[in-house]
Amino acid sequence: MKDIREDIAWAQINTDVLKSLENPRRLYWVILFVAIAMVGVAVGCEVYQYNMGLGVGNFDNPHMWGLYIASFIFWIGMSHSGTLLSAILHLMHADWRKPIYRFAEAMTTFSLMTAGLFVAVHLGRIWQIYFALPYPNMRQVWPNFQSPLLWDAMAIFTYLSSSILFLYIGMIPDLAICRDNMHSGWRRKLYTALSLGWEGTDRQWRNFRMTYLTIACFLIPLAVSVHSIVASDFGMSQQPGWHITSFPPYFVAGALYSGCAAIITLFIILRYVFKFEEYMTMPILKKIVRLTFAISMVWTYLVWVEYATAWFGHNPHDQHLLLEKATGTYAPFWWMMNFCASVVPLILVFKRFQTNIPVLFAVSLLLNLGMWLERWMIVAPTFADGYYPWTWDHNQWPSLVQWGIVFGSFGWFTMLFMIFCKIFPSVSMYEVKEMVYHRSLATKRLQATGELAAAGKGAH
Amino acid sequence: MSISTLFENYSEFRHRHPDGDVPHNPYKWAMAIDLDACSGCNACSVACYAENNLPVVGREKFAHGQVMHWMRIERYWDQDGREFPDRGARYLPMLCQQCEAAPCETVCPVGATNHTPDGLNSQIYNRCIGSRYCSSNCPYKVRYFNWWDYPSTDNVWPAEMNMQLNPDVTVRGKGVMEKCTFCIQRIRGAEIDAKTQGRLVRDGEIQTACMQACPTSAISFGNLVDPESKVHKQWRAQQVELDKHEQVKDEEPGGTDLRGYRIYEWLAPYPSIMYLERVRESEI
Amino acid sequence: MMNSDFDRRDFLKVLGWGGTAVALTGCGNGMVESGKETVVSYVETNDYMVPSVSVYFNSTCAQCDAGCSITGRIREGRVLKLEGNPDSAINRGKTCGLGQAGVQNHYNPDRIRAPLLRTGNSGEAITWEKAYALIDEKLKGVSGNEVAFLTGGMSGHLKVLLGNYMDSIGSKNHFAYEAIGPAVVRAANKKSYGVEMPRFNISKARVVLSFGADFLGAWVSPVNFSQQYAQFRKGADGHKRGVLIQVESKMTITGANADRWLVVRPGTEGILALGIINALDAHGVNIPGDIAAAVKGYDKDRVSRDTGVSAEQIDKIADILKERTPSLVLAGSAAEGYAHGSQNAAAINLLNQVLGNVGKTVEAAAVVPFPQMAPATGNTAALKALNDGLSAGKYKVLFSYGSNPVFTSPAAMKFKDNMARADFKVVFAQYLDETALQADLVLPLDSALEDWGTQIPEYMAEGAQINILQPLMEKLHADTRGMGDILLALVKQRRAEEYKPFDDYYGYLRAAVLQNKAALGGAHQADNDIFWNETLSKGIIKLDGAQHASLSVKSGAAGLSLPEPSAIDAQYPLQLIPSVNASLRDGRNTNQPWLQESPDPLTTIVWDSWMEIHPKKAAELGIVEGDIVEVTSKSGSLKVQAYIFPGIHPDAISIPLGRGHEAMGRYAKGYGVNPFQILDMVYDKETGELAMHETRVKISKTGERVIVVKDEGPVGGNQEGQKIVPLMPTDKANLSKEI
Amino acid sequence: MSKRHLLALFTDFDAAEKVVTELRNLGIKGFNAEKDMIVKSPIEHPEVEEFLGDRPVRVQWFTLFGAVGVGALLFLLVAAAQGSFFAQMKGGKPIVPFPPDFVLAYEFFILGGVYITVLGFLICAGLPARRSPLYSSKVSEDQIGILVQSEESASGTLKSIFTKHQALEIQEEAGK
Repeated sequence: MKDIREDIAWAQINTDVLKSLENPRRLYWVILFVAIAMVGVAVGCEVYQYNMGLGVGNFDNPHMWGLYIASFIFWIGMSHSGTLLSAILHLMHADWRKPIYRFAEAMTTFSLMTAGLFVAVHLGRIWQIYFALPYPNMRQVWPNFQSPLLWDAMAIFTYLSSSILFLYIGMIPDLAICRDNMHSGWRRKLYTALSLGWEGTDRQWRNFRMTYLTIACFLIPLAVSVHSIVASDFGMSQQPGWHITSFPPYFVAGALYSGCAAIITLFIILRYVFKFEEYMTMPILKKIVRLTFAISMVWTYLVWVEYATAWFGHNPHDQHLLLEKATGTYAPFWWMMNFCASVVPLILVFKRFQTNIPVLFAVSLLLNLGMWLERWMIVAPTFADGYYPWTWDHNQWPSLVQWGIVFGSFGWFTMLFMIFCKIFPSVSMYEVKEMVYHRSLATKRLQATGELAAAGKGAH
Repeated sequence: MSISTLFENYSEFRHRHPDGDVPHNPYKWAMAIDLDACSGCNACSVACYAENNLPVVGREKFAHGQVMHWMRIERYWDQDGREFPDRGARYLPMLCQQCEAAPCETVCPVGATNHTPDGLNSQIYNRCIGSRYCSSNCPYKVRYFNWWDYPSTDNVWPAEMNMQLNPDVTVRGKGVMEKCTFCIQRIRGAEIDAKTQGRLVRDGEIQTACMQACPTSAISFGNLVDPESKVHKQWRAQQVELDKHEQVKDEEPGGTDLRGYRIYEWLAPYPSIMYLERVRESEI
Repeated sequence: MMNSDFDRRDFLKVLGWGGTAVALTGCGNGMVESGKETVVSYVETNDYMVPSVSVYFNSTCAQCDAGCSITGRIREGRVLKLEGNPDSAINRGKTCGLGQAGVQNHYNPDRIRAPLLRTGNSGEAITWEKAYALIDEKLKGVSGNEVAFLTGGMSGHLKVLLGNYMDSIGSKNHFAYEAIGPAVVRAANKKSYGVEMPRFNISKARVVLSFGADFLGAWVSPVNFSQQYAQFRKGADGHKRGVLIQVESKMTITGANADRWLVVRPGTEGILALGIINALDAHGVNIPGDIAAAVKGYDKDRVSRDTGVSAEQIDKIADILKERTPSLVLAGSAAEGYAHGSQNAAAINLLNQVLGNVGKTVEAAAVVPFPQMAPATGNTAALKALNDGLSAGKYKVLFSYGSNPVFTSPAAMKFKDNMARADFKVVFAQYLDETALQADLVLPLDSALEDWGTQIPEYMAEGAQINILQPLMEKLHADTRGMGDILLALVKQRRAEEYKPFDDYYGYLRAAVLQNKAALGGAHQADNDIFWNETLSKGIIKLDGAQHASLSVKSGAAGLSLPEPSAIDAQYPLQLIPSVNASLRDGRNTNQPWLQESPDPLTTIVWDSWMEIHPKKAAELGIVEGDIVEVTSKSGSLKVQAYIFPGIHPDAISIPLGRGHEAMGRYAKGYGVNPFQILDMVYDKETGELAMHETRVKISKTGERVIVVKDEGPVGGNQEGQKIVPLMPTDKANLSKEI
Repeated sequence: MSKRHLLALFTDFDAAEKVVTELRNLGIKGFNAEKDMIVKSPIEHPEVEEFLGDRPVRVQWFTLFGAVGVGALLFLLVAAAQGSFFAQMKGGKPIVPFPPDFVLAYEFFILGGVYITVLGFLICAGLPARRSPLYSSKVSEDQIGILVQSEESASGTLKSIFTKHQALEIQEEAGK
């Protein structure tokens, strides 16, 4: 099982990565066009819904929220691992992060953008969405800062913009590389502009290091707060099944979980589409897989804490709701959710599967399915079996319009991601260089102590 | 904005609703509904349709649970496993409880639903963006959302029918939340009259549409602050206190012999509607 | 309220133009008589017509025959809402849902806009002149007794005018028809009390024992009874809270409010009544000898065997009736709907006599001292007579007003076909309903909110009163006419000179009222105009001095013979109970969407018909909610969704009346089924009334299943152990401190 | 007196280190090693600072100000908005409810921190900057560049030192 070669030429790294920006393979186009088609579906549904009203989604009283909110939480969650992992691992100097953090952060940014769309799509009067912004106006009407939804908006805005900055700052040296290697066309102009005249001087590097470190430090509490706030959309309400103390950590764990699963999926896709076997190596994959497994167990624990709270807490409404989930209309999905998210990951304990690409691909998809269902199972059953028995409703089923938009959102995400990978280096070149450099130094020290047979020629 | 107004407002509205030391003044609108008198005839509900421009959604949308009745009559059976319901049914007119600490108010992102100084839970249609968080958080599920654009839907208000629409009440378009307002158009009308005549609203001056129609006069509505009002007397006679979520009388050993109660009092939304329990003759 | 003396007609014109202006801007339909449009701008309206300020006028609700007085709220010339008129002794400012929907009858988009003449299968719009001329011409050829006039219940000056018209054409064939009127009970009351419709003092009673009288729902005068009921529950003048016992085979809304709801085998109400008398005798209540003798056979065991009511229950009832007086016993539509309905009613009334309620809780009602205006109550016997006549070809010309026999008569009666035998059929209608579709000439009527008239309710609450109908706004459609105006025009064809002074029905009415000013309590008022305007502004003429009819109690159980409960018919094992829904009644109001969407109080079903069946029976037949079942009687069959309903006798099923229209309008057509169609033609032995409950049916699953459209949730009427509607037994409750 | 600019490229950090230390120790006249010497490298490398002598980083002060200042400012703004604009009375809650405002302040704190830090970075690192004429794309690939600025007189010695240490390439340009 081979890892990145320590003696790989730095120039080689540049050329390899820059190749991923050149003319795409057919596979790339296929993926891109499928994605765009999916987006088309969603846009169609949304236009229809916009004109007719949300009734076309087959909402009703009490089923006020549906797949939109469920998917919103899903995408927010998806966004987490990216930045969080990148930041945490950066602080811990885990060098295996370096080849993969770039696309992980891109994933964060784009899934956040997708999540934002769901908030808009969900609204009854999307054209009035700006009412939720704190803009000064003659009537002196301001949004209600007590509403968790508003905290959401604030947190997501902060998270999105910070993630983009983090991604961008970390990319500047690479953009300089691109600038130096592209000698014509709009790309050159783009890179020249974006690289801000970076020359890798000592002064730039010094401040760069400090800045990058600081933002990383900020991002960790931020990421945690974002999903706790999403959790408080539910936790702050009085409804059975939502009003649960363990929700914030539970949501954060779920977020990391689905994020890691998504990283595995994308890791595998990129590895093939852009031929990154050299950099996205098995040892790295193995590390992510183990991390994912660990988090899956944390999540499993927390979900059982939730059930336990509902069951042993003396609130008959919560108990009833739990029973309904397990036996009622939603039972199939609820059980599938528990299976996908708690049982499936057990496969990952077997060493031979930790590097078995096909298995991992399937598993990662199942995990994400499970996590999407989990979000749905948080939202829908509470509406079906709230406090008031007269308005219980077990017959409501999301219409094709809702499903269409959810379906399309995956296309939207893929589209953005694929376009990103063609314009920006999805593997961080300068950090891979650092990685191999430091590793080779380490080896050299060993050689110096003469314990190791002479091999490798120093820095390069 | 100035710092002084900031502090004035802060101290003025610092109290939590409901609050003993800072009561509503001069008005706190409330209801008492006698379930022993209520016969479940639906007159109140239809009257509400007439007064408040409620759309008739038709069979299909009703089947989808998109009905808009602000006032719904619920029919419950005794659950003692008898072959026949030989004690009859139990009827409950359910409408917005105009909670003092309304769960719906705090969660609205744009502040489209607020607490008015006279103790109502107001809904501002043209501020609402339709996030539906309020309804999600309502324990009684008495908020109704405009899933469709009813004014432009066939056979909701076709020509001529639209001439019946009450000019004092907005016709709601798609995408906004709505609910019982305690017939706020009537309340405001009376309050303004009273103000111009330099007096307070008299008890019985305001009748909500449901109360006015009710053939058994099961519904009474009035100002809870006014010690002379019927509602105030009823609440006091039943020892139900607005700002408690556990009534003293309920602690009495062997339970109370008073009928007054509020639904989901223990959730502490402090509803403004007191119901009087249904009574059944024990000798027959 | 306005008493000032300006000319109402002008006022209404102005009002009307205002309304027109709104209408034109509002919905853009030209409702103004062509050539007369003068749209008055709001800046120059009359003083008493201020934009955005409401004015109120009193009139009378015509949604049913109870005669509640209403106050209409009018703004910008449009009537917006109807409230009860507090001055009326009948409804005291209250209304029912049905009454609230009156505005939807008025603004209904499916109203007929112009006279329609049938040419082949299509109708062509013609002018009124042409229509009148046509009627005149058609009547020329035929003799008076070849003309038949079918109406619903009628009263007031309209009835007088109709009488005169019938005289003028020398016809005696006026048939007053009500599909679901309490005709048998009327007859029975006449026998037992000497009056058809006495006053029932529910509020004074301490126990009400009702045999299928749905007095909170659709029986006689529900709004009045509901108010009395509230009093009765509160325990008027120092009494304890009143006790309501309801005896019936299918739970009505009244049954749903009873302290004790007793399910009896269909048709055995009378037996139970006699059983109770017997039990009272046993409990030492003093019973006249002949009655005691007559009920001797009805001992507890037999009665409880026949009726299914347990013996101890009968004892309990006897007890409570004995100790809590006065009580009130009511015989309602459920008891009367059988071949032996008269006996049932008689037996039940007998209970009132035995308990000495007559004169206390059953009182004589005040009567209006104008017999020719007194209500002509309808019945089904009249329809039968008409139908026989038609099938025998006796009638060449048929007028129909205020009823819809093609919809409300049993299909077995073949009324539709027999109607076709008449050469010329004129139908006065607001909608193209099933009957109107069979007509040769359809004459569009004003709505009750546009028309003039007087009405005398059959059930008089306290003092006698004459109700005034007056327009609450200008006509909505230029080419509709009030029934009064039409009759006047018709009668003028015959007796022109006699009716010359009255250029319209309004004039006739005004003259007629002023003629009897003194008798109508206007003696003090010299000025006719003032008196007239006062009368209109009140909307009610109260006749304080009016006589009360005297009750003549014919006690004794003579000729009281109740049949044994009929044995189970193997082929048609179930009894069909066509239930009367408080808001839809016999189907004349079905095209009002508020009523379609207001859930049935017991099943919460909307916009559709259903078959109620007891859980036990359903389990037996493997029927679950939403199953489409075929209900077959000897006379026909229909398919309807099943609803599992505990409040019904296991050997009976129930389908509500009023739905299942094939015409009438967008809100009525195609919703539900019409159980009238499958009723067997069984008649009450004494009165010859159609016995509505005598139809026996069999049911079979079709295999289809639908989701029942209803308001209740998946757990139905279950509170899931929460304190939502708790129940407090009287021995726990302390009602004394209540306000 | 005009200045001269020299850029020399070296294979790796070790080579660069030798050159830098030498230049600093020699103390050539007309050349200030502390001010006139810039090292350009393809990767971020702490050792560079060590042999280059410590040069201060001030980004963290921006961070401090941003986090605390912006956080506090926005918190006050929200509180003021609730208290002194259109009063939204929420049943059961005071008009300026602190728990929610603290949640928001938490986000503002981070928001301000990140934004101002980035601003600080641009200022401290002097970005965006015009590219200096002496630049080789090799630097962004795998070579270490040393850019010096000196008097005419000193340039000779500097060049000789570079060549002595096997500079792969030496670019020079006459300053204005």
